[in-house]
Amino acid sequence: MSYLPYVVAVWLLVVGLYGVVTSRNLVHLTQCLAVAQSSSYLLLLAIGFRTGGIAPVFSGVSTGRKAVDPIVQALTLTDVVVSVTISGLLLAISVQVFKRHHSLDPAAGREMQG
Amino acid sequence: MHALVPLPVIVPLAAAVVIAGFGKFVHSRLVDLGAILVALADAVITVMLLLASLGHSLTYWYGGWQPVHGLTIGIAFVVQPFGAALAVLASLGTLATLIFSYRYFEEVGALFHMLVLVFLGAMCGFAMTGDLFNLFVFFELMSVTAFALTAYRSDEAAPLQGAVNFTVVNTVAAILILFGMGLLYGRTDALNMAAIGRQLAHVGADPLLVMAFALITCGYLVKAAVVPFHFWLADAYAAAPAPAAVLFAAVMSDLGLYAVAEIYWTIFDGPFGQHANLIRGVLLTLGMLTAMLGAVMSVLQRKLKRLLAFATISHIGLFLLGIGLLDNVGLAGAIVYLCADGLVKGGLFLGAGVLAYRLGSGDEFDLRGRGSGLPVLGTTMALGGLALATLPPFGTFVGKGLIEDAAAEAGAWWLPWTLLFAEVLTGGAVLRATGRIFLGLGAAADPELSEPQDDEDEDDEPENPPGRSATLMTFPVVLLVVGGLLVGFIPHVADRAADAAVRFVARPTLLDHTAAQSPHLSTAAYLFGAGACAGALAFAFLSLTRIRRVSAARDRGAEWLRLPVSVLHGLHSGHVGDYVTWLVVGVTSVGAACLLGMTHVVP
Amino acid sequence: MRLTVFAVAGASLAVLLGYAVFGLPPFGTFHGPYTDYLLAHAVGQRHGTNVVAAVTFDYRGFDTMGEEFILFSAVSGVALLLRASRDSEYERPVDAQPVESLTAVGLLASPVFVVVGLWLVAHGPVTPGGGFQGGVVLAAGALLIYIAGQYRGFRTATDEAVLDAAESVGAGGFIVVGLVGMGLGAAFLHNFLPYGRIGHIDSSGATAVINAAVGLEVAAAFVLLVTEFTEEVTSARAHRKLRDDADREGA
Amino acid sequence: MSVVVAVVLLGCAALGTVVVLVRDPLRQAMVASGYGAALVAVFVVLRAPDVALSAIVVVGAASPLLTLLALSRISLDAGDEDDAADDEAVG
Repeated sequence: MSYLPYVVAVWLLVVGLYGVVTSRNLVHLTQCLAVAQSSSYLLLLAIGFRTGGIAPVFSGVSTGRKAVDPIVQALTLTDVVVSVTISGLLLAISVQVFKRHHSLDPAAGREMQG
Repeated sequence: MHALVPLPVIVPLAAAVVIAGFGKFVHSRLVDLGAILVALADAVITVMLLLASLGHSLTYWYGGWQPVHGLTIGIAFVVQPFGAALAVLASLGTLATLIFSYRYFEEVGALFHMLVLVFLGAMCGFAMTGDLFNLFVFFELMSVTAFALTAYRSDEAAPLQGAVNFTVVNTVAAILILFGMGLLYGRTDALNMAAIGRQLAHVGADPLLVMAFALITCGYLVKAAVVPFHFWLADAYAAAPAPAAVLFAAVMSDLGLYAVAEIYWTIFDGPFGQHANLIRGVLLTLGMLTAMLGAVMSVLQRKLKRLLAFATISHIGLFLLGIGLLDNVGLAGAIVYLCADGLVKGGLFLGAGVLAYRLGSGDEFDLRGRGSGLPVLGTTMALGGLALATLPPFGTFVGKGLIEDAAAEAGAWWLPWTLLFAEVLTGGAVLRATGRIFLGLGAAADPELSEPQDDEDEDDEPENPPGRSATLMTFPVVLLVVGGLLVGFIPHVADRAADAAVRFVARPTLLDHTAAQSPHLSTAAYLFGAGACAGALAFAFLSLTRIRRVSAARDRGAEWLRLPVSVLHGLHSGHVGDYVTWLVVGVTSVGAACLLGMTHVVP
Repeated sequence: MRLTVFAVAGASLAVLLGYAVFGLPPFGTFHGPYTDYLLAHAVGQRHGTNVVAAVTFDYRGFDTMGEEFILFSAVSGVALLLRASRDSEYERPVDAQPVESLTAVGLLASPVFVVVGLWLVAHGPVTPGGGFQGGVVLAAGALLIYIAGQYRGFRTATDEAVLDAAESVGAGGFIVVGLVGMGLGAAFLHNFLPYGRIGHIDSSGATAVINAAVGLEVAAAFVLLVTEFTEEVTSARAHRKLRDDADREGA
Repeated sequence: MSVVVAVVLLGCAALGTVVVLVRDPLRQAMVASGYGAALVAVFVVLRAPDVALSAIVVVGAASPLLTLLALSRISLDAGDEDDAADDEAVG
């Protein structure tokens, strides 16, 4: 039970990858990729959690209080930004792909073959 | 000297910001020149750092956050010779790119320069950082910039497909890296690589460490494009505009490998030390597969850029063989080889760019005989082909010689032959293309090479506008290829690399700091080098000859290869779902192999 | 074929990772020297009460600089992809007719978002929030005017050149703060400003300046991102309308 | 570990799975903002208000907005394709 959050993170990673692999539409694929990426937020924050700890913000609270790990939160913040920028780029590419190919199916990109 | 450490990152980033914000208000020549000056400044600074780091590593704490009682709380750059050498390589590659693209991208203004400069900053940061998360940040910065550069000429289908595959596969890799880093952080509560290494130095391997190793290593091997993580590379490099492809091929892939070496030696050497044979087996297997598959695929291409992309993959495999020996001489050889080879490959990619620009095609058969008016370019590219085949006594030869030295030490008799095989084929493929394009040799069509694809695709660089001098574009090609050859003549390059390797390998613990024995290039190394060149020339001759007897035998041989070739082509399907599947297969295999190999780990 | 291979490999990966995560400390029991040090000393050293912000903008500020440039590059990439093709294909979009009730709501809501965004940016070092979150809210404030249908007004307010410049000033501000630290003979990103009283918005020195720079950069970046996509839609729509009109006249 | 945490985590896992399984990108975008909300809930129970705030603005608002804009641009193109391409378009 005390490993549930980690298992959920692994689950989300694998499910997200499943979506990426089977996707027939680039916009759909982009959102599956975001799910896979969100698994890392969960993993990091779950690692840094401490039972009974407060958020690492000490406004109006004595600094002696037990708090959760602030470092993983800073890392997750960066991760969230990275995720949204990648989504934005992929969506822009998808729009262009549709303009040229009139399809969003990754299987349509056959001219790369060989 | 310490104050210089952050500059290779800060200077290009600051310049990029200025160009992005205000570049459109000044004359475009000014932007061109400014960017070139910034790259030049970076080259000077990184060379100074390289020289300074030969004696001892330079450590720089951002924000002044020095460790407190041995506890690292900030982010450090740790400059040692190998990282600095890669930063020099990045700066030189960028410099050549910017000279080449002087007036190359009139229509889109300053965005190209801005992205290239950010890319330069990211590469330098990646090469010098000593922090695991910071490494990830620069990895992402490099990736995002590279995605944008690949999709640069967005009016065509092929680049976009290449950009999609590149973006998705590399993003999956980044997620895996972050996951692995999370596992390590959960175990050690540290992000500084040396600090993690110190904490793990005396513990044994367990499933968490093994999977963290598999995830992080495979993630960076995706960047390096090692089989089976390589599929995206040929699509992306072939699709990207030539000036961007140079940067990718010359530096970005190599940086992926460098990260693998750095992470292994800094973090995992301690806990995995007693299983070194197992790790060696895994890395050498991957390296050998990569070297052979890349070489075979490169021979099968008729598009120059695609040919070079697969040659890049093949040579990444060779460097991995050097690193995978887990021995300091092999490591030293891999780094020297990689620097020399990076410059040469960069030059060849730019050469392909010149051809596409002047003659409007990147296809070996379309171009047959049409390069006769460009003798300097032809000679340089032929030299480049020979350099890929490790012509003694030049740069690539020195590096390869060291790897062979280490292989002999380790009893890996098959390793020099693998190197030879890959060098003969990749060098031979370049020589074949050069002979056909510049001398008009060989047949005008060859059914065995990948089919001509439907009409216009990746090879059409901007149509040849008259008035751009070929001289200005050819200059960086010569600069890079000759630079790559000259790496072999840096005084005591082999000894210095070996010294640096000893330090690199011992970095986290500073234990068993043995003096490097002076490596030597044996007669066998010269024979192998000469043999590779002769083999490459023979291969080119065989492919181009029209002597009836020989060509008939060649064609009969090709008949036999048809089935395996079509299987290989089928694997490179261009479908991003397939690529991600292979990635997962690779990570799982590496993880499972390591776990099963360390049997006492499994309860 | 692909599915079968992935089913096997993905399931194995899940098993291997599931195996690996049991090597982590059980949920809720994490502890370590790095964490303990920061929780114990960050407030005292930096006078800001939000330790996450202290890590993001100070102890590990260099990471955040890299992150800002990731955003910066990605937005340039999107602009590159979408602008290059659009400019050649379409003329400037035709203004949409504003719907009055929407206009009113948008115009009323917009200042609220701007105020909240500024508050978040300013209080970043003290309470949850900061340059990134506040910047996105600020962007939303600007974009609400667009939703209100004031397209013309919005375009002048978000002229690409102005936005590019704002983004550059934001990202550049980060570097300038870092360089000032260096200029004073300390390390890059050295926190050179005096600290204020604990818990006040000016408390943690240069962190507040970096926060503001990030806020500006992020706001400009998100407005650019959304306008690039919106422009795509409106210009395609306008293009289509023109073509339909031409067809009708032809008939 | 409290029941609240477990419930929130399982909800998050379930919604994430649904996001992947919904094949129509438009409907997927709506489910994805629901998933964003679930993530925010997780961040709140894990005591990460900073991350929760940025998840609200990014996963809850910015990402779906960009997705919707991209989709409407694509559907416009699909409309331009004379009917034939329609079924190929968004599906």
